[in-house]
Amino acid sequence: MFKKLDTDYAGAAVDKNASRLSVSILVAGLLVLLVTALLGYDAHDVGLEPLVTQSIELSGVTNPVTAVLLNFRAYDTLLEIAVLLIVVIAVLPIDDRRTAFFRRVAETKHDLVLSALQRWIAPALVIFAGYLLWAGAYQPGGAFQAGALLAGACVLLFQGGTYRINYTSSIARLLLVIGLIIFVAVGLALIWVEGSLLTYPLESSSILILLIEACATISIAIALASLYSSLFDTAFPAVNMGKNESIT
Amino acid sequence: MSLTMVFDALLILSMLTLGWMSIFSVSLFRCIVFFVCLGLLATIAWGQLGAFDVAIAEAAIGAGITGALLLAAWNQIRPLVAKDSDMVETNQSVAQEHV
Amino acid sequence: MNGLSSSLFLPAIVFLPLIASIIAFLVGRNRLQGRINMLFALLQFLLVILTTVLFLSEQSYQSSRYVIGGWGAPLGIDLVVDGFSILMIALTGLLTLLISAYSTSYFSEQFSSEQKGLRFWPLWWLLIAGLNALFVSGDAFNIYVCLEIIGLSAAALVAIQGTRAALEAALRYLLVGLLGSLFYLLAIAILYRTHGTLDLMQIAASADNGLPDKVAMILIAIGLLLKIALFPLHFWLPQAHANAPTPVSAILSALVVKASLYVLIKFWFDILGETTTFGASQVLGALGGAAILYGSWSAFRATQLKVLIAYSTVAQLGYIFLLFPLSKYAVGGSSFSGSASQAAIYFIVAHACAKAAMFLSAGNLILSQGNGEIAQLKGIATREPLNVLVFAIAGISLIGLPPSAGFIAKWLLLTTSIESGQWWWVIVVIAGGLFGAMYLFKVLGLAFTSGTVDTGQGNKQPREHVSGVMTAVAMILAIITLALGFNAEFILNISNPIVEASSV
Amino acid sequence: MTSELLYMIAGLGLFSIGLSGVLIAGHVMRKILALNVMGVGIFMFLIALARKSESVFDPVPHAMVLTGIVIAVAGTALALNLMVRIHNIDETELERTRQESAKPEKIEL
Repeated sequence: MFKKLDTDYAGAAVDKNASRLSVSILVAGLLVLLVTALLGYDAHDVGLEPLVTQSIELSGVTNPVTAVLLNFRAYDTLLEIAVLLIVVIAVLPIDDRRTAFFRRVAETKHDLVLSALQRWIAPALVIFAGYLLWAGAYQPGGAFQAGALLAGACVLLFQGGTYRINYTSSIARLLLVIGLIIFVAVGLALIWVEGSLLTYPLESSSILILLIEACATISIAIALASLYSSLFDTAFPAVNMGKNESIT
Repeated sequence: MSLTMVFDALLILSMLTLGWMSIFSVSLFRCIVFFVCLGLLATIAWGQLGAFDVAIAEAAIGAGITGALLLAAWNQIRPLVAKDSDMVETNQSVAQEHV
Repeated sequence: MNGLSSSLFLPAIVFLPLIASIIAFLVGRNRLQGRINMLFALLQFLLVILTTVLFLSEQSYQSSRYVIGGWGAPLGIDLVVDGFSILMIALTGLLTLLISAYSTSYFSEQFSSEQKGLRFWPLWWLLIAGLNALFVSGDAFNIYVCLEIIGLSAAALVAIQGTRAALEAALRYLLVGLLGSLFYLLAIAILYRTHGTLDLMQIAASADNGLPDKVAMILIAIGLLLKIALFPLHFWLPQAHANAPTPVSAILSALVVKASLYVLIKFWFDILGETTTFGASQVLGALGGAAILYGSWSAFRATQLKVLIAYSTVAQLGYIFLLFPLSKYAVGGSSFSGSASQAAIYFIVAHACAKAAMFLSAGNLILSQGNGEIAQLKGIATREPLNVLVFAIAGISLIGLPPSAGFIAKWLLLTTSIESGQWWWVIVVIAGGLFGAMYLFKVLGLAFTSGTVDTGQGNKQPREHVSGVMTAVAMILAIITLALGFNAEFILNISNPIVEASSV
Repeated sequence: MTSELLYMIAGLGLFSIGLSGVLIAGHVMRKILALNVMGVGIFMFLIALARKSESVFDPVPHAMVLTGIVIAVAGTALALNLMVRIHNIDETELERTRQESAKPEKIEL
């Protein structure tokens, strides 16, 4: 099953060595077990919904999902941003802080569709991302959605190769971790102020949540965009590192 | 059986089919396309279930960014030219273009 | 809770490595990098020592809680620490300090791997943060996030070498880890549906012997056994542990597999203890027994030094799984207490120290020899006497010969299996010891043989001089292994109340 | 049978489809896709159980799914990156052996 990892592009859809019969029997058995456990037993009647509704006034935001993500269970969200950072560190090329963060590469072929997309869609995406971030406090939206949209705008802008971001420059590094830094700093500062980790004071909780969300949005956007360009850009050293090593 | 139930059932059936096809389709490219479609249907399903926050995230991250990542990786691993003899030359010319 | 409480330090244990990783990521290439990381390792160690001492001085050995955000259990996330987790935290703190010291030398310019060090340090600290966060977590979903941090950073660390073998091992490790986490996540979803809470204590309080809880336990067991690499699911481990850089191999074998084991033990005995039965535990025990025999045999047949040690980890994990059949299963549910759990805890500590020592000394031998072929080690004892000595001490502990920590751990296992009347495990344990002796003496025998194999080729290879720090760290770990064996009563006295306290 | 229950069963179905995909699919990319399908199945289960009635939603599973989506994309990105790097090493290796096998022919000519 995992003994040999198949990387042959033209290979068969199904691994020849895997036993289809035993796998389908096993999976079907598991599915029957799961469905029986689901149908025969009732769910907990309310879950945590009443508790959230009860405490939402103290959370500083009115969107319950944002309240759970950035106040009640903010610790999970903090660790989740760390997960994103792990992948970025693993994927980024080693070090290249001499080239500037943002630079213009020589003019390439002019693509009408692409430039139209860049001109019209990308700014709209940026504005919509800002709206989602701002509106996340009281309606669906928030840092992750906004970050993903912003990353989409980044990808679109740098698709043509006219402009390029150097994701390993010092500025990019700072932007990549700014979300985590602010999150950790606010969390630890609140031990000092309120006596407990990530306990927001009632009067300033909404502004602190917005601050954390804004920084997280930037980090998530840059992180997702760098993950994309690590795969897309053939000039990106991380992908080509293997090539160089095997040649030398 | 109400109309929404019929809609739900159709949505679920097509999602299960797309789930299957996004793994076992003949070509990898089709797999990716089907997976992005699955993500878009999932967005509708989450909206249907009242999870609008998740629906936006699914559309942006689940279908959008994941789809872009998958396509970019596919672009890297697909064979450039089917003919074996031409392959070396094409590779070199492609490499020159990028340099 | 008045006065200074150990729970005050729980958030710091998680946040200090996080800050260290941020700084390591921002600083990048710098002369001071090694010193900064050593400073953080020392700070981390002091913090852990302080927490442990405070916990032990609280006499009651009761689990203490830290409430994040002031919300309290069902709504917010609580950090919980009990005897077992404080032991794991202390072990993590100790190994972090020693292996960090080793890594500053390993990733220095001397061995031309400074470039890799730039990627190593942030990932290393994130891995440590994930481990610590897992050990203090009291929330089922938080454990999922921690498992992902550990899985992703471990896979990324394995890939650091950049060779094809390392990349493939890392990819396989990553896919297996993701699969295991998904099983765990589905189990959490089912538990949340039935109990309406994510807090472990509250799940434990309302858990019964119903089908949903049983299914959740099965899913958790499958997912975590994949990550622990119990015998039929061990296929990914040898390559991943053998192809990683030496410090990473050490931490993977010593702690990362144990982290998943920690979660499994928590669920099996404490949280979903009502669902587990004697029959199911016999299955796990049988798999453990098979792992001992198969792992030892594969280790004996290995031709690469690191692959041998990795297979030895597969075998040693099998011993710890004898915990499951040897524990007492009452009608009201099983509990993590008594002599079986004491043996398991002792085994975890002993194996962590011995295996880390063994991997580090093996890494030194490989650096000195130029490659990892076992056959090339002939006569290396004359050139690297200290490292061979460390290897031998670690080997003695793994075989279970006196005086070593491994001996006491095995002795506890043997007496427990005789006490509980399950004599068949005695045979497995003794046979495993014999197999272990076979593969370790194969290496040691070669190392002490005088003269070198095909001298002409051997001299041509560039031999790097192993730095003093790297040998010293391995030596310290070996001494700790021996000390744990000599001071058995001391450790047992400490671990006894710990075991009592960790049972609910 | 309520539609939430229908969605939950479908979620378990997607989980099973993804699981069989992980176990028997050939190419690594198919395995990565299969893991993502498993994830979508679990998310569907969680979101369906979060709907307690027509207008009452439990936000905690929603937050869990949001966290899960981000973790899934992170894992996918790392796996794809490793896959592409392995592929590139293989490609260079293949090219080199081809060039090496081409050289002797020229000498013979």
